[in-house]
Amino acid sequence: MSQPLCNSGGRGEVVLAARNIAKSYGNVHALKGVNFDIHRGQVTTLFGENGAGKSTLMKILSGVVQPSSGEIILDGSPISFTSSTHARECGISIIHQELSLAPNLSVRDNIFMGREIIKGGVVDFAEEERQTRALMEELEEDIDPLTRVEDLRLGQQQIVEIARALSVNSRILIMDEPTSALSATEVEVLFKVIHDLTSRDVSIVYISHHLEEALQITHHAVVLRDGNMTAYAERKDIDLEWIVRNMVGDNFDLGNPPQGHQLGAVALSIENLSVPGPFGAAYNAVDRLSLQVRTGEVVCIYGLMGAGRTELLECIAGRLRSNGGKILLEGQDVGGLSIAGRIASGLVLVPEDRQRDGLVQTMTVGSNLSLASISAFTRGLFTSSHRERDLVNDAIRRVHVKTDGGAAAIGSLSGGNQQKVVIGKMLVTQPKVILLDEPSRGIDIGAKAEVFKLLAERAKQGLAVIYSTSEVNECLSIAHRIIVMRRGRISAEFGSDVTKEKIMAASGEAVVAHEPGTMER
Amino acid sequence: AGMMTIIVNDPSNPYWLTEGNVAKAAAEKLGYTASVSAHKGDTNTESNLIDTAITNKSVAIILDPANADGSVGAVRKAVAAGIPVILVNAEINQEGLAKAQLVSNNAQGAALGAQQWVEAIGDKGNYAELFGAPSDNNAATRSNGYETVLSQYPDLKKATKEVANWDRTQGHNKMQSMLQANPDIVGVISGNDEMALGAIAALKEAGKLANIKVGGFDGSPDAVAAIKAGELQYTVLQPVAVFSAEAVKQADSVIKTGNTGAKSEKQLFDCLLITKDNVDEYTGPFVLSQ
Amino acid sequence: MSVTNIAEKKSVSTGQKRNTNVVRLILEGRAFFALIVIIAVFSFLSPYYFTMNNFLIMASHVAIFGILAIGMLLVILNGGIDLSVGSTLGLAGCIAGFLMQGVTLNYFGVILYPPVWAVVVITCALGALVGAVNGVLIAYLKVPAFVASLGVLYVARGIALLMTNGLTYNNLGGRPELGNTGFDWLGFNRLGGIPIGVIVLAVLAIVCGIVLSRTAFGRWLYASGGNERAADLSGVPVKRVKIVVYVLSGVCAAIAGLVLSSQLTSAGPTAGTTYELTAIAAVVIGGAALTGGRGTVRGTMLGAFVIGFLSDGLVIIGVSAYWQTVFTGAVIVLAVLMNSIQYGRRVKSS
Amino acid sequence: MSVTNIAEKKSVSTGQKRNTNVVRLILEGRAFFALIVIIAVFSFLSPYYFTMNNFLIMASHVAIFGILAIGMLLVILNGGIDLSVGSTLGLAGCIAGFLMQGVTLNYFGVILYPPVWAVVVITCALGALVGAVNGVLIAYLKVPAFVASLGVLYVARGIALLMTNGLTYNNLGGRPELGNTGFDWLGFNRLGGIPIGVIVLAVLAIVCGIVLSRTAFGRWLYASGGNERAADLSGVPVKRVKIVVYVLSGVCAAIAGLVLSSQLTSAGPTAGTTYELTAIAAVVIGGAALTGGRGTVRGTMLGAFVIGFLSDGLVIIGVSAYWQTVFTGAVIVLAVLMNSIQYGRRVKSS
Ligand SMILES: Nc1ncnc2c1ncn2[C@@H]1O[C@H](COP(=O)(O)OP(=O)(O)OP(=O)(O)O)[C@@H](O)[C@H]1O
Ligand SMILES: Nc1ncnc2c1ncn2[C@@H]1O[C@H](COP(=O)(O)OP(=O)(O)OP(=O)(O)O)[C@@H](O)[C@H]1O
Ligand SMILES: O[C@@H]1[C@H](O)[C@H](O)CO[C@H]1O
Ligand SMILES: [Mg+2]
Ligand SMILES: [Mg+2]
Repeated sequence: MSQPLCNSGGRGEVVLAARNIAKSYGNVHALKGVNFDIHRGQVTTLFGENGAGKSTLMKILSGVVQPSSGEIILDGSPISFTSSTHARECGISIIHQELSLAPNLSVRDNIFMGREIIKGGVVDFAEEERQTRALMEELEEDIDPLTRVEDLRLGQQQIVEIARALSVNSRILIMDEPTSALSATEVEVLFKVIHDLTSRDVSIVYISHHLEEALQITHHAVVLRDGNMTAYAERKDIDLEWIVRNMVGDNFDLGNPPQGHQLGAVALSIENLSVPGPFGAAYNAVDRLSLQVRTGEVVCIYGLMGAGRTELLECIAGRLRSNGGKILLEGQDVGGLSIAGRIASGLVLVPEDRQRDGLVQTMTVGSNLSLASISAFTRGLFTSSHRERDLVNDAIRRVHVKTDGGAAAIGSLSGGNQQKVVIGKMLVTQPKVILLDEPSRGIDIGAKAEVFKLLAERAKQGLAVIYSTSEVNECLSIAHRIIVMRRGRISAEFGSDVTKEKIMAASGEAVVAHEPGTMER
Repeated sequence: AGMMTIIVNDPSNPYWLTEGNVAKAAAEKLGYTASVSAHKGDTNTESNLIDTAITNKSVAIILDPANADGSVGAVRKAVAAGIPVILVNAEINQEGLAKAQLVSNNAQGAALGAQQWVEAIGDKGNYAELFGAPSDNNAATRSNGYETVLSQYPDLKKATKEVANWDRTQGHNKMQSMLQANPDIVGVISGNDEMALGAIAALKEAGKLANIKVGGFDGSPDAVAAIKAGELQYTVLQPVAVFSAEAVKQADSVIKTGNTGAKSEKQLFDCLLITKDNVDEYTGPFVLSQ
Repeated sequence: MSVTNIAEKKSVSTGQKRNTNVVRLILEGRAFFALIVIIAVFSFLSPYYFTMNNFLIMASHVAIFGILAIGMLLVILNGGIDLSVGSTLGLAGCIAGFLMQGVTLNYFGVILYPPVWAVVVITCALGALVGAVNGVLIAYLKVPAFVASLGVLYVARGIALLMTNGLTYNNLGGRPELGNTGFDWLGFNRLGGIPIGVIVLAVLAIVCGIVLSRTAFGRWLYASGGNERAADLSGVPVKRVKIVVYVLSGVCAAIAGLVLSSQLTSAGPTAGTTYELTAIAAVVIGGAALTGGRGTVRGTMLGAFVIGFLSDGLVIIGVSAYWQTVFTGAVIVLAVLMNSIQYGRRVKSS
Repeated sequence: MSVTNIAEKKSVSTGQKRNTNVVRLILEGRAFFALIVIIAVFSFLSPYYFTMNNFLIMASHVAIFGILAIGMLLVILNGGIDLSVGSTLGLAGCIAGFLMQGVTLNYFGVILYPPVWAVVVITCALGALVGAVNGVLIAYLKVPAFVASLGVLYVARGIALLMTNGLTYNNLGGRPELGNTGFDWLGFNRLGGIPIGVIVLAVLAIVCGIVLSRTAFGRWLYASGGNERAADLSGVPVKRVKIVVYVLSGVCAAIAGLVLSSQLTSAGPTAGTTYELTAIAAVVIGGAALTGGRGTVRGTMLGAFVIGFLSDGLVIIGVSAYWQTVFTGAVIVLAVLMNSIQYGRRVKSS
């Protein structure tokens, strides 16, 4: 079935067309008759809010999900994919939004899983390893092919996912938010690879909530909204404003640091905090770090992958143990408290990995939202379902979760909406200090703005907010103060009037960008 | 004439299978319908089965009790519901509840077996014993019976004793291990045939069956075949076929006349010895025609 | 953990698992349907089956498994498994028997006859202790639940055998002159015509149902069974929940042991052998997922009744023991199969 | 170098996953350590323990569980469980016994005595069939593995009882004049001094080890056990893998049944009762995770030897039956506990 890469026609010609694709899940209409073209050797980017139907459309084009109606036309003739393997045989492969790797297997095994290279009846591991190494070189990533995937950090896992799709040599490559966990350096490398691919006539479909980033590489822009295609244009006709306008209707930005309120007393004070590195490691992941945040203040922590932001935040929240230093909440030492104790005293964390640490998949949207504030709707021994309902409905409204209601299964939400649930869960506990580890990962620009607006509002009411990000733009939104972390320490601290360049320089980004491997210490 | 409920231990052992089959045949011959069920040694299941017999309005219950102490409650329940209970094969530690308790004379049988065993082995040397399930009184009764006889021979020494729960596989494995620690034994005396047959397989494998003699208990068809093959010295036949049929007869008598017709509640049925001399008189499962 | 979650998430998003209330109702409806079929078939085959008295008797048989199954449900909701319940039942019965027969204190030269309520309390405490051993092994020492409870299965059984020397305690009726009567009341008597065992089951089921649906603990349990890491980060005391769950399972086993030994007025060390499998089967037939986080008391009770009503029915209509084994297996699979078929159809239609 | 660091760092930070090769080695080392301790203690307590012959005998006892455990390992790697192996073992033994005693074809008026190789093949085919039933129920009809195999446990046992009518097939030696000798050769004879059962175990272990580590099937198995959906999306035939896994488990059970009945030169319908628990315990002691995707043949073999060498050792030093039960439980927990403690310490010290 597999086709030669270049059979007929020229660059830009439509190789795959989706006509009137509709898809319903029960009474959720994820897609309502979408037309979509993929052009040879070019990048088509799909923009849209969380839940607009982007992933659903891509799953249909890659055979993972069958459409309720509509037609797919490949090279001019209609085709219906029976499975992802079938689509792969037709030259279409996909990088899934949510990682689909077997964590117990090595990088090599994941890349060749289901497509083993067989020699003499057994798997030719040496050859697979060689090819894996080559792929990693192409992606400029220093990952040993024999490392287990679960031992990689999220960004590296995403690289593996990308490498697997690349290894197929397909002529249409769908990338559903491939960069959500990647560093700026890694994104640059990926873009180089994409250029390479397009020059070899491979067609790319690209989805990202990093709009500027996507604008760098795309040839065509398609905007989805509520399961409909609302706009299409070529690169030359569009700019950021066009995308945002078509995506959410209004024009807006990520906001400004909240003004007009007095920063209060110190809410959270970190003194000389250290968090140990991995077992046997000679360094500390967080190294004698001190930081003070006042009520009503918003602090952003910027850093590259591996700067130790996650360790810092998880240690403050009580998940990791420190090996030195103090954590004071409103002057009280909370270092001895459990996670629950810290939540009760007003210190909460929105974790980085929502699938693994944020959501309980077996429970409803409502139960997830109310999980951290059960005592708020408990009277005596028993929970009160109407109080819970009020709390849940309020949270859904306040964080703008797109859902049928509190009783919906959490898995029926789009990725971004799931992220909002995780944030909402912590906001309804009425915290004094909220820590958010990469809160914008995977959420659309509208949602991002909403989240930041929400945080800014809460800050005005006296909440102390600390969030980490890997996107410089997000530093320059609502934060009063920007902390740059590097190797477990604060390498710089800026006010809100700083420039992108200064922040990046302080993080060591410029150096890393030209020398992958500087992370070796 | 109504339903007789027959409750045996576990029909996957030929001994209890025969017990159930014989009783059923006898009941049907007398015009009753009969249902055979099994408690597999679990007193709770046994109690449930008694409940069911009450529900089914049985006219009599023939029961092989699961446990000498543990089955008392179940029997009491049946009696309270006005159903006569006749116990077979094993006793309960309370008299005056069941109409009759028909069991083989385990002490007599054990003595019979032990004497034959000494005859086969001689009166000196180390030996091993395989012991049945400790929850079954018969295991201790037989072991004590062996002890009574064998302790009269000062040169016979019990080198080791293992619980093998009446089971052939366990008998095999335990025998193999016992052989490791006691390579010098001259004989094995077993609480039942299944364990003895397991021991024989182990001895055969070790090439020691010629030197180490095995004795069994029950008179099961497999054991009889082993005697014919010269692998087993003897087995003590429990007259299960006899007392099962007799139990049904007495139940019938209770139903019709109000008493069993026997002199006492506890009735012991003497065991018989099967050796290669009389093995040909074995005419059916657990039946020795004399 | 993360693995399972990712996997589960994926399946959710592709429409594999969608436990909306509707689906759950239908699922339970199916177990309910199986129960109805069983009752109908046996009522047709035997005139004695469909009588009030028989239902009460059968219910009192179900009680033993049902009580175990409630404890097991809690453990399974938490994502664990407790293989030791059968042994704990046996051990609890022996302890109760031991106490009812009077405790000789040599040092003081007296024999103590604890009153029945004290026997009940001490026995439940013992069950809790066994459960706590499981819980500590699993929650703090990180031994997989299957192995920890398998080990405890053997140890508890061994202790019961050692303490009784393989023998059975008899005559647990107590003696009026000693003031410890009333034990067999638990097993023999009826309240308003209903056997005490059934009432105990009903009370436990209702309490457990309320705890699961209306208390913080219930929510914690479902959450930590669904995603332990997420629950932990949301302030759920996951370790404590885990320990409590095994303790409760141990207590349920002890209660089952008390009910059983009072029904039998005797207590033997081998009581309850392999009951853990029946309890697990009841929970799973009732729609709970062995991966944790999904399941209800209602479903579990249906599961227990399906198994109990089936096996008693087979005896009542006089099916041979061998065929009973075959039927039991077939019905267990069929009852769950009906769920899956229904389940599968929905997925396709969606 | 940096890669490894990053890897270790991250995994510790989440405190959950740390399966580097080193850790895996230590884990297995621990089971190995448990085995060494067992051998040392018993050798000290009994002069008969540490002898070649005793090791061979013990190994031939281990063979039965070990063969079952290999099949179980495959199932567990796939994220499933197979409770039916003990029953399948019993049923396979009965089929073999039935065939060895000669099949009477009434229609033709002849009695067929199939040669031993045919008996072996037919019996294995039967095991495969039982496994296939499990597989279809689990992979296609979506019945949870625990329930499906529990149902098959009962059904297979029932069929064995029905076909033998509770009796045991005896004298499986075959008859020279009929050309079907050689069955007890399997159980009795030795090749180069090593019991055939042990050789069968070794061969199966080696073959299985190669399949797991060198073939595409092995990778599919680990992949679908680790993340079924990811495997499916990558083109791994997950359903087929699942069925094959249960078929292989059935075949292993049949082989164990053949070895056992040839050791005993008889085959009874209740052989193998509760062996499934022992097999699972061996797999888990050997370091496999019940959630799937993790485990090795080497570990499983160590687990089987730990259990077997312990229980035989207790018999050899003459510990009472009740204490044997207690010790078995304690050692199962301890063997796994040692893993966890090592595991836990790493986390804490970090
Ligand atoms: N398996 C499912 N069952 C029910 N509803 C679903 C399912 N999968 C997706 N949906 C719904 O379909 C809609 C589109 O979801 P989709 O994942 O395609 O959004 P998306 O555009 O990729 O969003 P994001 O940017 O957050 O990834 C959402 O409303 C979602 O809730
Ligand atoms: N001193 C050091 N030497 C070597 N590696 C280090 C050092 N400090 C941290 N690392 C590595 O950096 C990583 C820290 O990851 P962590 O998740 O804490 O960073 P982060 O800033 O939160 O980045 P991310 O965006 O990935 O969450 C680990 O993988 C660790 O191995
Ligand atoms: O008397 C019987 C037989 O010996 C049987 O073999 C085992 O159980 C005993 O009670
Ligand atoms: Mg998406
Ligand atoms: Mg981070």
